[in-house]
Amino acid sequence: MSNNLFQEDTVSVTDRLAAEALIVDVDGYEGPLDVLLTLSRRQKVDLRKISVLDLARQYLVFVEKAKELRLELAADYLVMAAWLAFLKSRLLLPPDPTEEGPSGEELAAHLAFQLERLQAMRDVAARLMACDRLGRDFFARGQGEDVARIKTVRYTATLLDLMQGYARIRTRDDFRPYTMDRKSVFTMEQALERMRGLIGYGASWTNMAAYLPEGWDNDPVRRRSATASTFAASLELVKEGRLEMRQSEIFAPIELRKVDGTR
Amino acid sequence: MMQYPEKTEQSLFEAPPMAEQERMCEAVLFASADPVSVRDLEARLPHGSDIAQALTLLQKRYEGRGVRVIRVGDTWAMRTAPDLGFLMQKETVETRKLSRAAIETLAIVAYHQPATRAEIEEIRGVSVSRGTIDQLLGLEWIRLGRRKMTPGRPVTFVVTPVFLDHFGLETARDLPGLKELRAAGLLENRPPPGEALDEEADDSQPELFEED
Amino acid sequence: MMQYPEKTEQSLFEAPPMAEQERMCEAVLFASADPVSVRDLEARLPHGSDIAQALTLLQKRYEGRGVRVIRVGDTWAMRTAPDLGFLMQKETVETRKLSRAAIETLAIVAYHQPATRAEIEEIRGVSVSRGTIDQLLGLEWIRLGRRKMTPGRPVTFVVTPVFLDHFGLETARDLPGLKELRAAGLLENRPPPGEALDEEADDSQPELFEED
Repeated sequence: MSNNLFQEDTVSVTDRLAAEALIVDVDGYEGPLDVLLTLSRRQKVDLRKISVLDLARQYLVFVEKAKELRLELAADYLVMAAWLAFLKSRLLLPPDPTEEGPSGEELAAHLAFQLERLQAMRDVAARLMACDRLGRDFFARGQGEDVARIKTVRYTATLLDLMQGYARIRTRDDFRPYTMDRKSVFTMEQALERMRGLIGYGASWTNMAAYLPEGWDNDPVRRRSATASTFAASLELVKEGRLEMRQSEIFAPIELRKVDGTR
Repeated sequence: MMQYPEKTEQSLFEAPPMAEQERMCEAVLFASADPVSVRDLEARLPHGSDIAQALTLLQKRYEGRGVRVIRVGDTWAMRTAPDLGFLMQKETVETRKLSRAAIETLAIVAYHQPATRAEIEEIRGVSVSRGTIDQLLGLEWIRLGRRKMTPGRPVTFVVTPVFLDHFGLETARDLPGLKELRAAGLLENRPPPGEALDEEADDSQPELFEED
Repeated sequence: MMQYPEKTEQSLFEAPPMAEQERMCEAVLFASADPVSVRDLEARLPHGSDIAQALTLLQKRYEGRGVRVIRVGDTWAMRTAPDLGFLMQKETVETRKLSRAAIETLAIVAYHQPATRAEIEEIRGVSVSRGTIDQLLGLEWIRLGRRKMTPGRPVTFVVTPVFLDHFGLETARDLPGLKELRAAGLLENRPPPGEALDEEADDSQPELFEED
């Protein structure tokens, strides 16, 4: 069965114009359910008696046309289209007894229920907004009583204030410019100062790891920082001619020794 | 006018006559632009006053007048009669127009309360945008209710006394069309067939939608 | 209540009945922020109304009530009866918004209770003034909790039932978490790196501060 043919043959000119208007207007719709509700109204029957199959077809045509016009449809419109295509096949094909899950009729009934419920909520929303309203149809006392005798200040805050206040504090860090965590950084200046003080005692070859400051060799982050700065400081001292470095092979420990005669 | 025995025992001075209690309630309600709670009236009026009876008499006295005495939840207020709104054009405050999304969200909270965000989205078929809930909370028409006793304990929204006052409703049960919606089964939380088993499990709590 | 559906149309031909004119004056006087002049009433009420007579009747009707209709120069107003002024003393309470510092401090106590002063300062990133804590204590929104079992045994703050009552909460646990604030649209939805850690810590609050 060909969808397009079916549509071309049965849809009247006015309906087709309406369908096009629907597409041009796609921004005005509040999601796929809203489009479905609009489409279903054109069936001009009680929402409980709509043909979900027709509705699925019309919606798929709607999505197709939007594609033709290269309109960007939000993902949820496409998700609905995929679901309706699935529903359509379920409704058209004879039920497969081996298949799990709800039947096409159950799914269609639920969709009809959703549409009816959305329509109902719209109706009561309109009735609600048409109620007599304070400040429009009926009015509170216009003038505050002027009998100021006891003046006490009462502080108030709303739950919204409270939540927004909390959100403000807790998200402040999210937007803070990036700063180094100083606690875990051993700077080269620090390392150099430390090495200058220690190197005088390093007469024999000693593993560089022994020069790492106390408390910096347990935590990997701190150890890495201290190792890097101690290594850089050592290179600096080699350049100054106060220190010798050696490494027997790749990845072997780096060893340090003071240069004879520098003392 | 009956008085509770423990109250008569307590009060050194007799409560004033009912007519006097009535005009005291009248003065307090009149002076306050916001609704006044029964508790507040009790605190202000002389000990032993029968607030409930005074309010009933007062309400009756104002029947058919240009000003009415109305109940809003647990509070009471004086308001002009709605049929005279046309006289008050000058007093009308231009309220910011609510978006369609905000109006529908408000209606869903009012008719389905307590309603979670997921329920609002399920009914409208779209996600609720940032500003919408914010706006309704800001108007103090909705507030947070109890958490749902379902996995994740999602927060819920309910309507407030300010909402009731604004729409001239005594209680949320007086919402227009509520009975019809209930009778038509449109306030039930019907999970989509099949889906309730897997992902949407936490959105389906039909037992919480009991009638009150 | 009686309805007067045709009143505007009637006015083209003849003024509404005096009882109706009277309740119209009543509604206008009630709702107006300032005393209303006779000329203003004439402009608002249907053509041909006898304002002077309506006001006289209205004034008579309110004689001895809790509210009076009084003449102020050539304007008219409604006022509470002078002998009931004592009931209105509470009307003079001035409401002020809580300062930002106080709201943030209160929020931290609510979300992290029991919270020490050092913890509050750590989270806010600034020191908390004595006045802020005193104010919250004075409002009875926070009170002293148990001392922390940490060095120095610092005092802690917790929120009170008065707080829960004011904010319409059952328990402090009903406050929405960061994730929910974001879901409800109350937060900018900009997930920063490492945010997941933050949010988890949010639910297990006491542990958050155990660093020494």
